[in-house]
Amino acid sequence: MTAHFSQSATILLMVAGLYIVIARGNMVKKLIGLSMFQSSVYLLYILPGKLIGGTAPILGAGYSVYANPLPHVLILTAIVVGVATLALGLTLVVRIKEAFGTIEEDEIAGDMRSDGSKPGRGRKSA
Amino acid sequence: MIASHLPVLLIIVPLLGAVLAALSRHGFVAWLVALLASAATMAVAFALLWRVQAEGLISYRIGGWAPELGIEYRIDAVSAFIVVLVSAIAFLTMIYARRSVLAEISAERVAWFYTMLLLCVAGLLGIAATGDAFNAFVFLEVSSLATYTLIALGRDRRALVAAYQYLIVGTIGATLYVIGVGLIYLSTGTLNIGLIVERLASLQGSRALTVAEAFIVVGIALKLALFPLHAWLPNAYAYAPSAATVLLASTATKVAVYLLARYLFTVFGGDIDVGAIPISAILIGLSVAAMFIPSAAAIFQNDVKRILALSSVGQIGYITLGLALANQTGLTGGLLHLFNHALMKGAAFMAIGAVVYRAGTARLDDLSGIGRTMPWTVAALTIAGLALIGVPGTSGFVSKYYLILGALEAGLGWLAILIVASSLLAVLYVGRIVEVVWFREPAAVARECREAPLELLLPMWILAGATIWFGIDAEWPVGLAASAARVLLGGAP
Amino acid sequence: MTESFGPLSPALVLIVAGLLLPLVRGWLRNALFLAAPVAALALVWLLPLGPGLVVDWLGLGLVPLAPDQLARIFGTAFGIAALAGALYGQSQENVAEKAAALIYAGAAQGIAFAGDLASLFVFWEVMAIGSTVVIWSNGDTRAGLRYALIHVLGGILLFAGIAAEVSASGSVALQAVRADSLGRWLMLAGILVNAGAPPLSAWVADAYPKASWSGTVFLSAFTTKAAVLVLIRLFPGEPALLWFGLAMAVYGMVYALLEDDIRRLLSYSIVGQVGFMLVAVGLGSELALAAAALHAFAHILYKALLMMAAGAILKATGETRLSALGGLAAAMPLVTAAMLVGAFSLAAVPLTAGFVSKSAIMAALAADHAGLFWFALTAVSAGSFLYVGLRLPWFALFRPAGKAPEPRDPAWSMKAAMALLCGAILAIGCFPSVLVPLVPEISGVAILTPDHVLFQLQLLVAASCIFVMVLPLLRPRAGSTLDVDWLWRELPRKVLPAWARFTRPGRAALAVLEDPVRARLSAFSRRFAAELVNAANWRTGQIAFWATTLIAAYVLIAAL
Amino acid sequence: MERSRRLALMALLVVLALLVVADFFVEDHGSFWIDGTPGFAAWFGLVGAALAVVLAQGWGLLLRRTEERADD
Repeated sequence: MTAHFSQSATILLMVAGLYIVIARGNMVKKLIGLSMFQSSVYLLYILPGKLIGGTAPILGAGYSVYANPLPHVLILTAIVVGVATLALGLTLVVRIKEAFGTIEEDEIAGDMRSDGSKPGRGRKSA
Repeated sequence: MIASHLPVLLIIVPLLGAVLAALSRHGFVAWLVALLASAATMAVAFALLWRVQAEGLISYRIGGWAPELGIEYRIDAVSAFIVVLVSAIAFLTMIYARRSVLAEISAERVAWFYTMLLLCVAGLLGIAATGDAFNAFVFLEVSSLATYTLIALGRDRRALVAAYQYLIVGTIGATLYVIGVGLIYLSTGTLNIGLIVERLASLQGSRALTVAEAFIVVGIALKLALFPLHAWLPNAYAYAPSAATVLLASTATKVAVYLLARYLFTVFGGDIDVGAIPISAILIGLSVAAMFIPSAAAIFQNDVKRILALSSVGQIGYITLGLALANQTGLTGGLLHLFNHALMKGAAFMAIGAVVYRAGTARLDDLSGIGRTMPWTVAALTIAGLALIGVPGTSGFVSKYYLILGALEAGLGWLAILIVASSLLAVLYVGRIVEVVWFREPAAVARECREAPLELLLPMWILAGATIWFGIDAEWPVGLAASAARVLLGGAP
Repeated sequence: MTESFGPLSPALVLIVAGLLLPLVRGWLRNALFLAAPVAALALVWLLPLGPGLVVDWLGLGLVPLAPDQLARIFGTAFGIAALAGALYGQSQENVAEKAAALIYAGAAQGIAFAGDLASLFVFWEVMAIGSTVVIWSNGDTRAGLRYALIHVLGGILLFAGIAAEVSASGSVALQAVRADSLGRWLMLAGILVNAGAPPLSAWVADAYPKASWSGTVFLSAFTTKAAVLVLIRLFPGEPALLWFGLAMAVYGMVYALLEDDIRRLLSYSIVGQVGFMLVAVGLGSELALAAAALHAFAHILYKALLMMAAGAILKATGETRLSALGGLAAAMPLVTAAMLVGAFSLAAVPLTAGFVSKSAIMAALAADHAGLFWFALTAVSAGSFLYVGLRLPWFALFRPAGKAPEPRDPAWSMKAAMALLCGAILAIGCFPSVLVPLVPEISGVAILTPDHVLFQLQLLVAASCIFVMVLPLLRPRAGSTLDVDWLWRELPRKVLPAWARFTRPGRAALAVLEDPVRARLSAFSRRFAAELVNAANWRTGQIAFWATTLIAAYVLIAAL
Repeated sequence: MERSRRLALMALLVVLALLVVADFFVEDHGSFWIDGTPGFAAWFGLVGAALAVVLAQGWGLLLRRTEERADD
């Protein structure tokens, strides 16, 4: 268990985040779950780059063992993407709250259904 | 000099256009910038296609870094095919967008709309052009973030929910993809697709690789709305602004299909069953389900945009079926349908957008007899509908013909019959639309309408005309699709 | 010479004219409506016979225009029908119907001239679309949709058959074959659907009377006869056709004898007459095939004429039910004459076109010693005279009862069209030798010989005796006769409630036993139905759940 | 049977009889063993038409209904 501690943490974050997205109806909670899910990816990339006894990736004499810098760069990008997604998602939730008066997906579902299907029976909505 | 930088120009031009459009803050200026940028992008794309056809694979190293460290753009017959399709549709969308957007989006947001449209195009082109797995993820997210915004700009408040839903689902999809890429990176130590292919050869049977494939395939399947992961799509397309719907329906899922094809064929090898997993069997099953179930649901809808959106899910089924068949003819059919479907759905959504522009509604009940007052618009919609059915003389027939040949070639006669039988459903949902708009007595809404303005009709009829043209003279798209299929199956570009 | 006409086929002329028709207005529209069939008919004769031009399309050698003798026979018949129909329909206001009618006629020409399976299929589908729009434009949606679905089904069967045939033989050539493999059976089935063969013959009488007074004229001419043409090309001498044909002949006669509505009666009689043609195709000798083509030719003329007369009655009285009509002869003498010529031709009265073609079929049957079919079809002929030559004119035109409408002459164009067809039918009937250049095979057939004429007259007079004898039995009654289409038009409506009633006691018993399971199942099915109507209005979590499930399944399978 | 109908029937039967008589004076070219005999078409027509009526009436008794089709 301890040997694969980092992997276990990664998987735990991944599964917990996904579970929140699936099970929670509250839109903000969903976004939090989504963020956790994304964080697991950061761990997945960065952890294997760390070498025991390695240093920061500085070019210079005497340093032969150093952490791989590439994952850090990649994950910086991924974090930016994640933050942007979260920001956009929260903005949308604010607008949804304004438009529907709620951020519970179940309560909005009825409104999404309107206008459906059977010709002539659709009901107008905003 | 410029010629050697074409691959990167493909992305820089729309990106730069997006910045300019955002800075302009003025609707018309932003539109002009978007139009010029997309025209230039299209020119670049055609130049690339021409060079690829002449010289084969084009490799471009960003900043001159070696592929091990930097990002490489690789344009081969497959990417060129997609790039040309996306940029051409984007250009037509820009022509279409001006009037449509003025009617649907409040003035102060118009500039942002074009910014997002260009960002979306840049992202989509980037996915097709890049040869770097992680870079593809970044572009995927660039286009997705722009798409969420575009959808949320729709007039209906339900557009917000549709955008939110797509944001969650799209992010999960992209994250699953990047997890898969991470696993590959851990196994091979590189993100360059060319190098991955080289190094994977020695890693056959690795369990990490199998899991990576699972994550990548499912992640992309979410983005391309493969049944049963399609549920975000209908509402997103139905409530987005018309111009955005045109672009998304014609290009977004298509680029995701490209990405899937890249991984299935180029990365994981021509034999798409890896390990014990019968990917092709799963994909065929899901494709067939997509051909039938969402198409059946489309029959019961009352909003024309939703009918067309659900039909898109069905049509994607034909495309993925082509991938799953994994033989030259079937794959050609799939890619050809990708191309043809972009044209016909573009025309259909442009037509219904024009109807919304004049009539203010896309509800079928309200559109009785609108063919009398908007004959050209509704005629384009009808042509697109006939192509969706696969009527001979339209492009839809040619692609279905190749798919059927592919299925027969693979020895799956029953599949060939299912392909044809699923057209029955298209007959029903297209027939319902055609019957209402042409043969019913005009309702109040229809009587007050006039024909759509030329700016909307022109791009719509270019696409509708192409649908007919490529149904009769199919040489060019078939040639493109066939050479792309050859490249995917491991042949020379 | 073919090259000099290039792609200018009769089909193309008509289809392009049909597409252009909505764009022009006023007298120009009517002129185009009339000029296109004339041009097409002229092209049918100007195109020199011979192998057509091969067009390479995606590696298939297509021959969209291959004029041969058979194409010329059917092209002429289709051309005359289109011309007469266009003349007749001049006063029709509905432009959608007119445009669709031209496209429909063009597709029929395309089928006649198609030199390969692929072009044949293309025109086949265009024909289905054109005819559907003709029906639709009169406003009956449900009937139009039923018609469309039947033809899509036929198209699918044909397409599947062609695909199998092409993948087996690697060529799209049109060649005579036997139904000896699955693919060929599928092809045959697809064609038979269009021919109105059982079990799917009900669509003819269901759909055709739903078209407008002018639309039915076009419908009566093309679809079924085009199917006959394709059968002649693909399945000459196919034994199964003999039995299909006989069944259709009997079916058409029985249903026509019972039918009340004139246009439905005539639709049933289409099936019956196509049955005669199918028997001849099934025989397969050179004479029989020529006779089938000739009968199709004659049938197109007289059935169009009958439909015109029926349309004129419909237009004048708003009614086509025999039980509500009567005594029209005095009010509409011209229509009466037209109906009699058409009816007598159908019944093969000497000096009409129908007599020539039916004599040819009978001669072919005799030459092949197909005694059973000869006697059966002779009896059916007598029965056919009963419904079309006696029952129809008597109850609609001559019997004193019924509401006699104001004498209202049909428009000049309608009269001209009927006169044109009457003239053609009588001319062919009086001078059968004019057909010899078109159908050389019939030169040896005895037609207007004394014994033959006498034979036919005896048959007809004998049938008349029976008619007078059992007249009350044949009195038209309002109503309908059950047909196979009951299966998809009414059965579902009846079975569902009955099934619910039938299973109620069982369900109650089961409910006690396995209530929770059943409740969950029914909840599932209800949710599934709602899902379809409300498709894709899923919660976000559901989609995420499905994605997770897919990955899990995938990884699980991989781990095993 | 009302009078006019009876008269018509008589007339038709007379015509039929005359036709049968005429049949004896022309040369018949029968193709099967019976159809060349004089008067064959007359009796075969009677039987055939009667059979057709019987068949149609029987079929009508079974499947003819007085109401119009549900959605006609």
